[in-house]
Amino acid sequence: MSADFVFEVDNLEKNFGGLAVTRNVTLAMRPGDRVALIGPNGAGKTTFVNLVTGHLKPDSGKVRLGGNDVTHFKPTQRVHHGLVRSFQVTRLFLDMTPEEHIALAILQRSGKSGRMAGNYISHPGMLFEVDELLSTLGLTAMRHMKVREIAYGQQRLLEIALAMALRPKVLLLDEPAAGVPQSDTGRIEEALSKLPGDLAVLMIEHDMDLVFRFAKRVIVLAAGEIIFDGSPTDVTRDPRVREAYLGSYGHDRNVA
Amino acid sequence: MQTVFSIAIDALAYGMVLFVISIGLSVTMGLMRVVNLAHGAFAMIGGYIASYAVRDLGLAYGFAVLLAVFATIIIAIPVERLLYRRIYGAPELTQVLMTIGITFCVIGIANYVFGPTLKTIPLPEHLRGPIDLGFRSIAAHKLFAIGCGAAVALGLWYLIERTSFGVKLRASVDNASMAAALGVRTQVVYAASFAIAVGLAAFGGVVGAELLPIEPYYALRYMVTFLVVVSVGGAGSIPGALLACLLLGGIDTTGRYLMPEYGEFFFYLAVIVIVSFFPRGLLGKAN
Amino acid sequence: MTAVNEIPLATSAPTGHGHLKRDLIGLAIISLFAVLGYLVFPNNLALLTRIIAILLLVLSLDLVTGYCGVATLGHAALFGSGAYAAGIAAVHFGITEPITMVVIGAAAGAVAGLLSGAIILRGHGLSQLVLSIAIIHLFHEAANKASTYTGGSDGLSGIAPDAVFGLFQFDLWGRTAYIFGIVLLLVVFMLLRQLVQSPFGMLCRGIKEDPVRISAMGASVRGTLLKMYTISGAVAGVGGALTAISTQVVGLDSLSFTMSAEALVMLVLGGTGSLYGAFIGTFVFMFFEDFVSAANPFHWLTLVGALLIAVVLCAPRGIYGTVVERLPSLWRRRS
Amino acid sequence: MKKIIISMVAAITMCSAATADTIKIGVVGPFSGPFALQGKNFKAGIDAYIATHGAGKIGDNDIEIVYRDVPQADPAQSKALAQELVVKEGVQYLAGFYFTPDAMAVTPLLEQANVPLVVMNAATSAIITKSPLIIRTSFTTWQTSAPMAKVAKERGISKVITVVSDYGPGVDAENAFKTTFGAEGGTVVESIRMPLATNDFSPIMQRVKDSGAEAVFAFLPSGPTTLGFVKAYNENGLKQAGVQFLAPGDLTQESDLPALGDPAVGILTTFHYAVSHDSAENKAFVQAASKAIGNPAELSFPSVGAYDGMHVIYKMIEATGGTQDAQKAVDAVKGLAWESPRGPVQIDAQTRHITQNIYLREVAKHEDGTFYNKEIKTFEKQGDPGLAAVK
Repeated sequence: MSADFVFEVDNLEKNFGGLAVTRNVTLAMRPGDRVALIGPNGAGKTTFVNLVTGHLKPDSGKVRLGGNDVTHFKPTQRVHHGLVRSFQVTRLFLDMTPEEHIALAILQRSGKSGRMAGNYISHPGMLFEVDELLSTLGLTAMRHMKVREIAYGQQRLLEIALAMALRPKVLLLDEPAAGVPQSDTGRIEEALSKLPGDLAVLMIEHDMDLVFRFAKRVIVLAAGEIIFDGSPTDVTRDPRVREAYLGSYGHDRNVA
Repeated sequence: MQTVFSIAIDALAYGMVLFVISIGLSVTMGLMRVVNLAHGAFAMIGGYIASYAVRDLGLAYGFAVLLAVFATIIIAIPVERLLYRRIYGAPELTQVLMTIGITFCVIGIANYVFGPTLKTIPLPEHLRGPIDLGFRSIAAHKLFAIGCGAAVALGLWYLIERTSFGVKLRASVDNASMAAALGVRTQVVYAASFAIAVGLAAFGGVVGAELLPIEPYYALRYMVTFLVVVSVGGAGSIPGALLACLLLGGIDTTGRYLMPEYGEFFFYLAVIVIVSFFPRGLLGKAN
Repeated sequence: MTAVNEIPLATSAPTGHGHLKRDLIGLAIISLFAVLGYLVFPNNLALLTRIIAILLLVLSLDLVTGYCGVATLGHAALFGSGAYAAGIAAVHFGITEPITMVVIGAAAGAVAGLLSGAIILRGHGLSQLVLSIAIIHLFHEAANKASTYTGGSDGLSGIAPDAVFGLFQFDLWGRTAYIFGIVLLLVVFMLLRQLVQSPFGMLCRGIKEDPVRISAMGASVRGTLLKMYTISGAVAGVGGALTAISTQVVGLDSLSFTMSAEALVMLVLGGTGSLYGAFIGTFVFMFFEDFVSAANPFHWLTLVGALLIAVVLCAPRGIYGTVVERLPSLWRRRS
Repeated sequence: MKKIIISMVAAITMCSAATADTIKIGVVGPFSGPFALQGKNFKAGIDAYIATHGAGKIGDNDIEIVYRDVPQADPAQSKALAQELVVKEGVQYLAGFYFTPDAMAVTPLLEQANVPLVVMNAATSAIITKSPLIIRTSFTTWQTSAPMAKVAKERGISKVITVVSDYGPGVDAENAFKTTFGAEGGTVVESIRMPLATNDFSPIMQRVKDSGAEAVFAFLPSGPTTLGFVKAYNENGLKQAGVQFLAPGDLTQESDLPALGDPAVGILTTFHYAVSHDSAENKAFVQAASKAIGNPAELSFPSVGAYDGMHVIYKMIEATGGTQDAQKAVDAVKGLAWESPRGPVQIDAQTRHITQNIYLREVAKHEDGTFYNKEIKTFEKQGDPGLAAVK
């Protein structure tokens, strides 16, 4: 509502059959925010992401980007309005090179991906921007290799680079470090720290160490509801959060 | 009213014949994930063997059917080992290329061995001629085909849902490496289900020969029909295939009665509508 | 990680210039073969022209199947629409200028592509195949029904194209038709090379590999594929128009499932996803068919079947695809 | 430009013909594929003629047949092959052609190539009008269908339903019957056109039953669908109900009869040729053709079209002495009459189509259990009434 919020979610509701999977979720982010969204398994994080990106239709509630109501927009239109996501499992084009990936994203951003003539290399400023992004993420050495030939950690970096090439205003990072060997997580974190300062980032993550180092604010989702929204230092002390996590672990243990 | 009943009976009979011939393809496509365009070729082989057995060897119809089924399976075993095993899990286009190649070969060989003329499978006395249903008469062999369809549907359902072989088959399909780790010999399971599919094709070829006569181009002529029927039903789903056959049989028969000159339009428009709304087929499972 | 450093940067960066060079080489090779064909088979030009027309169909199929991953057994619908449009324009509307006929064919093919694309793209995998089969049968029936315009099963005859530029009459040896076809092919090939290397071509390859990622980048998957289908239709339509012009007759077979299936077989035979694969597949299949059917017309089907099986067993990625795969060093140097 | 090319062609081909002592005849037909049987019959008819007429020699000239395969109706392929036959093989005569579109595709070539075309099967009336260099030795669907309307009338049938496959020849048959039957004062109560790819004919038979017609006039392409149609006619009780089955003879071609079997007995057809035709010429022909085809059960009507086609070509070669002059060759056989295995025939000087007897036949069973078309009535010297319908 306030003009300086770049991303707002108002009273979002979603039911599958009779089951409420998203209940009255409200949150807002400003440019430069670093927010982590956490929650136990089955808390409804995936559903929430799908509602925000537009792959699911909410039963009620609103999603706004930069003050515009995008609730009824298609996923691709939301991307045009500055909402970009990354994937938990890399989704890349195995037979294309990192350079081509970035170039495609840049072309898409600038509305030139439908051009049927010429080559991306000949576009003015293109190679410069590609160089910059690849070197920021340390991918320069493998720019001409096929993605299927490079290591998974580097694929994760490329995933981030791809998102950045789209110059989003709001970035949804879905477990950016998932599946990456411990030795490589440092490089992911480094990449995250280099994200533009005015970008609002919402990161969904399980790795609490990463959450604490990255986020200035933590939101906890449990059973489809936001049960906590505050600073990382407070989150472990919150009784509802403790109950949501430990309660479920306790329950699991009983079953086992 | 009488006409409606009459059309309904025709539709049922046609649908069931389609079912008996196509269900084997549903097994290969749904459970083994092979787009087997050579299905009709195996049905045709069955038909030729039965025809030869009845006309030239003078065997009784029942024996000829059994002989056709088993001989076709025996012919198919080396084909499975040498050719099909190479395309399990391959891209659809590769499977299409291979199975079209097999079809071409079978057609060429059939043409060479049996000649280009039509081959009939003489029916036993009690299946010949019409049976009076009161309001109309119907060919006895059509009733026989309806019965065969019902028996095949029940038998397959029992095999897949109720026997340990069915459990192993479904496990192998869902996750081959996991099933293998649990001690299921997946190669054997695949070979066995391929044999069942081929046997069903041969059986269907023989039972359906009154409607779809046996000649060398049988394998190509009806290929599309089989593929369409199975896809509309949902590959791998027996009730789905049954439903699709009855539905498409009904649409086809009614269309040909009401507006025969637009018969093809009805059939294929129905296919487009159904597949658009049910991309996995009527009762197909999500992968 | 270490492996990464071992692969040297010797793989020179592809530049716009390098692409152009490769295209010119491709163009030169095709022209060379065209001249060779003319000199070596001066009495088979009609057949060679027919191969060019089919090649245009296979190239068009490669655009949607090879570059976008859409499986279809109904691509002759686009080809036949082009052929009939050019033929009907000539017979019923007196438009007999060959280049105009090609343009009409391309336009009709594009419309047919848009139409069938809109339906086929509703499905995935197997359901795509089935939808495409249904479409080709509907097109075929429609042409059969509209016999006033299409001649129905008797075929549309009486197409009498003018001389090209008013100078080059279509002659008995098929020389004009052959050169006309070669020029069309070269133009189409050049345009398609541009297309597949353009940003749009890259987008299509992306869709083939992962449509979800493409839509997450904000591009419309359906819209892009529809565009490609329309372009593909125009290419197939040019092929159809070439048939109508060079043979002066159009039959229902040009809208048949058989022709669609043969085109797919030729493409997979050569190798999907590269224009050269389409070339090789078409030539190998057509020559094999012509050679074997002339040697023994009574039993050639068996041999064609055996060829297909052999290709699947020995060259699973198609002839061109497998050669490229087996000669990685050569390929690296060239790309 | 065009004239120059024509004269060039003429010059080249003429001097090649003058020196060559081998005369080539290009035959296009379905030698593989679903219609391979008909192509086989072409070859059998041609071989039979050559074997019984000088073993491949006319005077000093050797005769060579060059076969080209068009498995299914495919006019573009047909034209490309015909072109190849003319320019590469240097054939002086084109012959064969099972399907109408394939023949139509070739007609624009003839004048330029200076080559006559002898149609050995394709049965649409209009073909012959497309070029003055075409001669047809087979039949047209109009020619064989129209007499059936007279038969129906004679037998006291006044209400008929027509059922045809929905493609060119089917529509021809329907029009031929309707026109003639109407002129005879009968009524066609309903006309059904069904798709070529029809497997189950029960709904069609239901329509026939509902129409209240006394007879059904049917046309389907010879082959697998015929079998289903005849079976459906029996099984749906139309035979018992006394609905007479009428058709042109394509439906009961001899090679399909063993498969059709008992259900076909009693079907009335009109056609130009039955393998069982009783004459010395036919006995000699059947003997030679059976030997050529291998399996006598595969012998069918296209063989006689091919046999007589060869007769015409031989006469043309004799008339031109082996030089290539298409117009002279065609002129030489206009009005040619001879005794064919099918009976007395003549090439009509006006239309260049064959005038012949059309026979009414009934499917009957021999004592040894085989089936044949028994000729029971003759309509003498029938031309092609279909040409009147061609504008």
